[in-house]
Amino acid sequence: MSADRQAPAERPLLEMRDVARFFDVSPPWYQRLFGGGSRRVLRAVDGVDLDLPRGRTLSLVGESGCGKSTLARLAVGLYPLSRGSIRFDGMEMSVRDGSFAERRTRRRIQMIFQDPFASLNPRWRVARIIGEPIRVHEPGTGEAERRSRVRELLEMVGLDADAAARYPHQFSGGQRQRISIARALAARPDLLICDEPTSALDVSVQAQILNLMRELQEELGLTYLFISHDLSAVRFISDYVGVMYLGRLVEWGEAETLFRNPRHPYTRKLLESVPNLAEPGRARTPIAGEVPSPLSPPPGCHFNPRCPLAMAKCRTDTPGMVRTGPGGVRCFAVEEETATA
Amino acid sequence: MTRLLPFMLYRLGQGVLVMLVVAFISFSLFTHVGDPINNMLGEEVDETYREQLREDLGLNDPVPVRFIRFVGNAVQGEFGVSYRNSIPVAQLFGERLPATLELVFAAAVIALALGIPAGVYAAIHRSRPSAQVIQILSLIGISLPTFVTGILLIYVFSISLDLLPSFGRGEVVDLGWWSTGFLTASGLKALVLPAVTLALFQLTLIMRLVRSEMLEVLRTDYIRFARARGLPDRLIHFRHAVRNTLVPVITITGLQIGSLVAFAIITETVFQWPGMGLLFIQAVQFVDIPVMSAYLVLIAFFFVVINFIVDILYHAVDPRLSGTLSDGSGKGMP
Amino acid sequence: MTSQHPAGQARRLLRPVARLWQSDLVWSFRNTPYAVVSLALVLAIAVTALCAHWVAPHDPFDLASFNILDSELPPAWVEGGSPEFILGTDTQGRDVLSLIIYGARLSLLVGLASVVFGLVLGVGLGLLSGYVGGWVDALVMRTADVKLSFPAILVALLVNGVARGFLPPEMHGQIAIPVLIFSIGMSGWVHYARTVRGIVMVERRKEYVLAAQIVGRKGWEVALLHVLPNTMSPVTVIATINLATAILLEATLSFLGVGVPPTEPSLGTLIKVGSEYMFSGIWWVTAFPSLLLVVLVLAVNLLGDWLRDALNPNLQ
Amino acid sequence: MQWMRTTGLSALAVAGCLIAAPASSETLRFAASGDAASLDPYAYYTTFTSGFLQNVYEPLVRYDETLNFEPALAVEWERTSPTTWRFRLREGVTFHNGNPFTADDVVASLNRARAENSPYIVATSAISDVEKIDDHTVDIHLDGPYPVLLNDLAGVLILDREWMEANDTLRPVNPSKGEESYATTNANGTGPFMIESRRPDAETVFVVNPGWWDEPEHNLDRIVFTPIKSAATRVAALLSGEVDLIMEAPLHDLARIERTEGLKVLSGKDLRVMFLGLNQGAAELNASTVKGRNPLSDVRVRQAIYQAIDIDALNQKVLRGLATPTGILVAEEIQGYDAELAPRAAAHDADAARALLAEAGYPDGFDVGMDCPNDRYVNPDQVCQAIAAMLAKIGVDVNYTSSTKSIYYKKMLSGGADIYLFGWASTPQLDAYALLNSVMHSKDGSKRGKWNPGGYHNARLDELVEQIQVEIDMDKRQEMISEAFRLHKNDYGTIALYRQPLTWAAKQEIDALQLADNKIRLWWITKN
Amino acid sequence: MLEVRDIHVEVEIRRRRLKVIDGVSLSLARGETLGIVGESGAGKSMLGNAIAGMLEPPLHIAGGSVTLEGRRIDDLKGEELRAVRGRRIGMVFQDPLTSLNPLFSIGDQLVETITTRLGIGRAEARRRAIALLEATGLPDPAERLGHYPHQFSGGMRQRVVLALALCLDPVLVIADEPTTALDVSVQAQIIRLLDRLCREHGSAVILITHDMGVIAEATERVAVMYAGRIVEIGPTERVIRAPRHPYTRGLMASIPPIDRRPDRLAQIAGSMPRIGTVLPGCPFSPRCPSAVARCHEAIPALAGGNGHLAACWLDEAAS
Repeated sequence: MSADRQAPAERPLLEMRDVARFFDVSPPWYQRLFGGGSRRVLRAVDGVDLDLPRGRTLSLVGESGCGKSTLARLAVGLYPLSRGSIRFDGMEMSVRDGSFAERRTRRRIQMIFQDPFASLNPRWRVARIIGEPIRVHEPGTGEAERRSRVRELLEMVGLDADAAARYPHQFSGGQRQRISIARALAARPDLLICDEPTSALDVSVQAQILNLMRELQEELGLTYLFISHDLSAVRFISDYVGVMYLGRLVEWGEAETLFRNPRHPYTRKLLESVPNLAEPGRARTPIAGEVPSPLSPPPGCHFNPRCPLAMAKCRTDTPGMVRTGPGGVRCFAVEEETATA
Repeated sequence: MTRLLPFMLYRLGQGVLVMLVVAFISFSLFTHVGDPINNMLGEEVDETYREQLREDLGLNDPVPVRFIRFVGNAVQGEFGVSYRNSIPVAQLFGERLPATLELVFAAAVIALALGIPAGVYAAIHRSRPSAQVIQILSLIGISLPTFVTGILLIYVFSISLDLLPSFGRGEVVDLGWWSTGFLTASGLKALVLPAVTLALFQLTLIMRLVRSEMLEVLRTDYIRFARARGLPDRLIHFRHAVRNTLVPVITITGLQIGSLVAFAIITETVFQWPGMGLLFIQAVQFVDIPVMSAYLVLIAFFFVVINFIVDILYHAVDPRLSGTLSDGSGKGMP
Repeated sequence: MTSQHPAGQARRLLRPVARLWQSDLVWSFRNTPYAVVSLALVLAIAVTALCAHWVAPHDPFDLASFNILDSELPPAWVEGGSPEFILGTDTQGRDVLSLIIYGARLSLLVGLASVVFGLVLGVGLGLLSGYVGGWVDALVMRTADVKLSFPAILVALLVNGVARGFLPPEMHGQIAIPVLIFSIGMSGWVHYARTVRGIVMVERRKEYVLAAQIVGRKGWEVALLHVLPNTMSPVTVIATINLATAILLEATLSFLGVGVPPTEPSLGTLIKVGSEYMFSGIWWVTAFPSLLLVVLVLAVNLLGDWLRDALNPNLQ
Repeated sequence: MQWMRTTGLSALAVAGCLIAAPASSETLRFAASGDAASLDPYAYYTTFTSGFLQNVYEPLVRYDETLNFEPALAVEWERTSPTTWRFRLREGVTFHNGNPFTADDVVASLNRARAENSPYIVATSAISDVEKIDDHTVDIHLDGPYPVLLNDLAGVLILDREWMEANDTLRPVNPSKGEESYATTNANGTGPFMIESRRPDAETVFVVNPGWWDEPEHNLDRIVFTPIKSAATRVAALLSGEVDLIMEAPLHDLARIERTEGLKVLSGKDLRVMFLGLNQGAAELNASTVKGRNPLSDVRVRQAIYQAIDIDALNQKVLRGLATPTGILVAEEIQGYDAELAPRAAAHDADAARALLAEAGYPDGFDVGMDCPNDRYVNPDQVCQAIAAMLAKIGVDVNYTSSTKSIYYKKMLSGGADIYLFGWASTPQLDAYALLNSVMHSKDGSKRGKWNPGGYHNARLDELVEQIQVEIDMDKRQEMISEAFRLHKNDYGTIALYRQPLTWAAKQEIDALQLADNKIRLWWITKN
Repeated sequence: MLEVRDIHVEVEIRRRRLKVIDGVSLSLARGETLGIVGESGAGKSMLGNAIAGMLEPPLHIAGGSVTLEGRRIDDLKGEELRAVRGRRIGMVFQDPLTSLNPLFSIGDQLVETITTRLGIGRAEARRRAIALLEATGLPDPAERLGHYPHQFSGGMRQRVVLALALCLDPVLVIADEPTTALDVSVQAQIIRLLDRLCREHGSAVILITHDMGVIAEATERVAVMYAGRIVEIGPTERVIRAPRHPYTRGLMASIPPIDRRPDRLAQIAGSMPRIGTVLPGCPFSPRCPSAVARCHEAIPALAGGNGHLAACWLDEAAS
């Protein structure tokens, strides 16, 4: 499903090509000048290719430091790209010209955050929070109309209309996450970037939010980019899954395939490390070692020091993405396997 | 050291910049303060001579010329000659600096030696009435302007009780160019009242700062964890908590020492303490421009030096700031 | 909106008041006796001072009204005192009670105005510095450093000197108070700027700020609408404590001769002038203004203390 | 001219120095508000510095206990021509370093005082040349007739030529050029005391000069001087017994000091006469809403102001009855004083004052600015505020500004003040001429009227002043001075107020002679 | 070994006494691992702190008792309480970074604990510390003793914390969300380590977590808490496979399965009542899908056999 062969109608809503984002984390200049330190670059996201079909959910999973949140923020335009391009509905998003068209397009991408306590301005009433996107994007809207929109949105996410008059601190975590969703929906988006929207919630509340998200997707035809480290939640919400490790996408594909038949050794290990409730008392097999610092990732394939299948090549060369069906995997071992097969 | 040294060099460069700016500000400001001529000469001197002197003093030159002359000289330690005393400013400062530094040092010692324990006490026993009394008493101490406190202390300790001298430095001993009052009984006695007066304000500030920082620290997980390990309170409070409290306290205290130098202006006036502050206020009244400019540059220099020391202390106290870089993956994404 | 029952309407209007009354802050206030007493004292002093014109038995600015022959009368209850001058008279024959009422007014005015000035400047710069970052931040913070190398007294002396130098001598009388406000305000802004900057650095990474950016707010809108209101609690605390410091600083400056003119005395000027009489037995000239100043500064400080504790979520 | 006063005989003086000083081992500790600016007698022209230094250095002619001239380093003098004076110098006098005092020292000293940078050029401007006749005789040549040479010379202290040469300080220094002078921090005079140690602004220790030519009347052997700027602290130092004597004791503390056992107040009349200057020459006042005319230009208004002031109340309350109200701007001790002019020009009478104002066209009064220094003179702020209150009672609304002296002078001298408090001591010459010339003569840009920023002008008075300058017949001169004063008084050119009080306080055991010029003469102090 | 009887924890806010823990009883045998699971606000951390005597004012024990090895420890004060902490009960907190004093090297913190509590010399204490760190799997323990907390990764820090908690050989370790702050891959390592170390030291463990997966993997018994009460307690496998309380059932059902993708997750309506909400009946009744009238009127007690107890009127055992 390469982009150029796609007919316009079936074109993915979001296309990422070789997306990279580097952060300069060098010591201060005087440190480099007098102490002989050198520039250091944190390659938070390094060459990610992804397509996100309209109306579907793509999840990104990985451990801390893998770059999934950075990728989410790149998609929503909070950071400029260091390399590559992101196209949204055919429009190049790396161009920031402040034009009307650009702003209109940006409106169509909204975001839900992880921390339900930090994502709502504590000094604002809910009505004002949810009304803000309307105020910004539809400045012509009258007071009464806005109020009724807010009420509609609140109902849509399962809250009472009288919630509008209250402040965020009067709500529980789950309710706040609903308010967050309502605010995102107020901009009438096509794409929702969800950055760990349930990881701060209790399971019972997580279930409510996940259900709500799926309902809304069906109802409004939303497209989700879902970021999480929780594989169970990902399994439930996703159509497609991408696995990231130290800034690189190591494997991606249809969720069903990936969960049933993980190809990359890291994906396999990750799946194994999830405790299985069906077999209580069974110890998981942990991955050896810890995630290395993203500041100094191992050369070659970043996973090689922890990989049971690592070969000499893995320590020097970086494997490319091998396409397998609607997806791909970056692993020399898998490459060889496919080649011999 | 690999990280400390460049940082120090950087701070040094910053310090030089700060001092240049201060030198410029102070100098250009003082060109507007007033006319020193009337103070140098009595009323009876006639105008031609005044004009002559004004010309001689270079007061008629354009400001930039005077500033460049000023900086050029200052770099060589030359601040000119005081209009008021006809003594080179450097020499004047040499005589006055020890007095002020000893006063400020004594005040800082008092403030720290009493402020830190009082703050720690007030934090540990937050709900005890005694701690609250300390809190309120400390506030009363700073609710009166310094000069009133000073005069009150003189009234009580010099006049009524006749215990301590009301003015001056007492006998001083010359150690090379440094004259110290620390080595004689009368010098030490003379130090008490001014040092206490000067320390009072800072004492309260430090006490309150230590208290609130300590309260924060006492709530941290590592203190809870230390408790959970059954470490004695003494160890938890005075080893773990106090040390963590000191990190922010160092900065503020450093800055406070700067204001000690400034508040010494008042204390020195009240107690006729022959230091920089008294010199400065007399210079202001006399429009003794060389002394005023040099004073401000010196204050800036103090500030730079204190900041420098604070930075070093910081590194000494907090291992996170020096030594090897973290090799863990604890660092989150920006 | 359908027609509403008047009582219901009243209840609706009162609801925010009731909510405020029930809020944690007010509850904490109601249950902290020293805070209540402090606020009562501050309000009493402020109201009395504000109504000085009606409350004070004499007008100390009406030169024609006082007589030099009435000077140095002790308080009414002391032998030689006159019931006309309850707290006695000063060396000019002015009524000490009226003086301290008017003095408190001026002190509060100078204190408040300089706090507001320092606050606006400091919060503005802190917001700018924290939100924009980069060289703007560096510039503001280095300026703050330079400012810190000149402690409050020096700044005030400098500003005062410069203002007097630049402005024609005729204006000196009128500029004294604005200059005082400016110089005390100047000495306080760094505290606000640093605090606000610190908070802004934290807040601007918070998700609600990101959300506002994604929603499409411009940078300055985000800073003003979202970030600024969330810096206000600590700023309020600093302002309270700063008010006490400002009142004291004003007194100190009048000791150095750059305070308010003695014809329109503030508490500080009164104490300064009075302190010269400390040994001479005319104690009431300095004792009463000092007492009022102590009460005022103490009350404001205690109020600040309470506020800081009440607004600190960790202490609850 | 005959030999003038030849009281202090040199023989006696020489004998005096041979007799051992009265047996004593007393230390005197005294304090004043400021320190001597320098030990160099020619560096600053201020009262305190010259008073301080005359305990170390001596002039040719000095004042006796009644402020009359008496021989010091000169034993006798005569005018040998209208423009030449001859001075016979005292023999057997040595400087503190042992050098003998000779005519060379006088020549070098007077030349130093007349040098380009010297503030003392004012006191020596009449001198055209100083000539050594022999080792103990000098001639002083003048530019023209000059009546007050002795008055000038009484202020010029004599230094040792060899010492000056050895220390490269033959001329006074210019501080702005970074010049330092040995003489600033070192002293070598012929006076009764020698400087043992000195830390400027902190402490100066004097010890007795055992070789002083005059007979000591003190019993001190050591004097410790400490400047204490804060008046309260100065009083505290006396009350706590840390000092024996303080100068400039604050008036309001005198009662307390007198009540204190073992202490006493020494009060007297200062030479300085305080007065109010009035901005009468300008077209408009600076700080008034009256525009288009200047109320103070009207003599009736000035008189009204004069009569509005209740000088006795002012004296009693603000100055504790220690001041001496006067109607003339010079003290009795000053050459040119006229007792006839001393009474007040008009009595305090608020009604009359109001009537005068109405007559002048200000029935409801007017507003006006007033400026006073707050760190010079005795209780200036209180005096001015009290006056402002008195003026308010006749409808003159005063905008009062008090400022530190440097700012005050700047504003006042530039004509920015409408009414200003000012004082004139007529020191060091103790002659009325300087006052007439600087304060009363109209401002002519250079030499005259320098301290007349109010713009008082009277053509006749100007003329008189110019004649007084050169008149050497003392009787005629006095007549002219009296006339000038009378004119000024009738014009209400300034509002004369009072002679400032002079207040010292000391321990009971201190006996000190206090002269009206407010200079401390340590050689007349005994401690029992 | 550990016996908690009807313990109540209250907090006084605005002079109102709010119940945080409302009559919890449980017991623990030597070497046993008990999980306490519940959602935030259920009171599970408070329970852990109450047992260890680590409640901070204004929280306090308002009733009931805690007995450890036959001695009551809930009413201990000062020195006696201190003697229990660390020595009898070790604790592990959630965030390994904030649990360690940043200004002291880990060696300092370990040696200090060992010397002050066990009264042995520094050299010996150092040897012990090294041995302990080695046992936690920290590489180069001797060298790393001089390192500061910020020089360690999250997983390594939690190993240090475990060493500190176990350095005094406590009979009971209370681990409060020890893995929540860690990556998934490290979580498993730490759980295994905790398990192994406690077995080696013979310590019983109370593992407090919100993560059913961790409970399933690491505990023998589990107590499910809801609104300050234990609603179900029993052998882990039984509780997970056959939950008896509707809350436990709802909780289990709301966890998305890893091996399939249902169309919808079972969800419990509403949210946990806020602290201080006083209900006459079962605290879960407002959210309970199968609540009957009785549920709203009276609070059910824990009941049931085979060590599997539930507090529900609808449970056969209870009724």
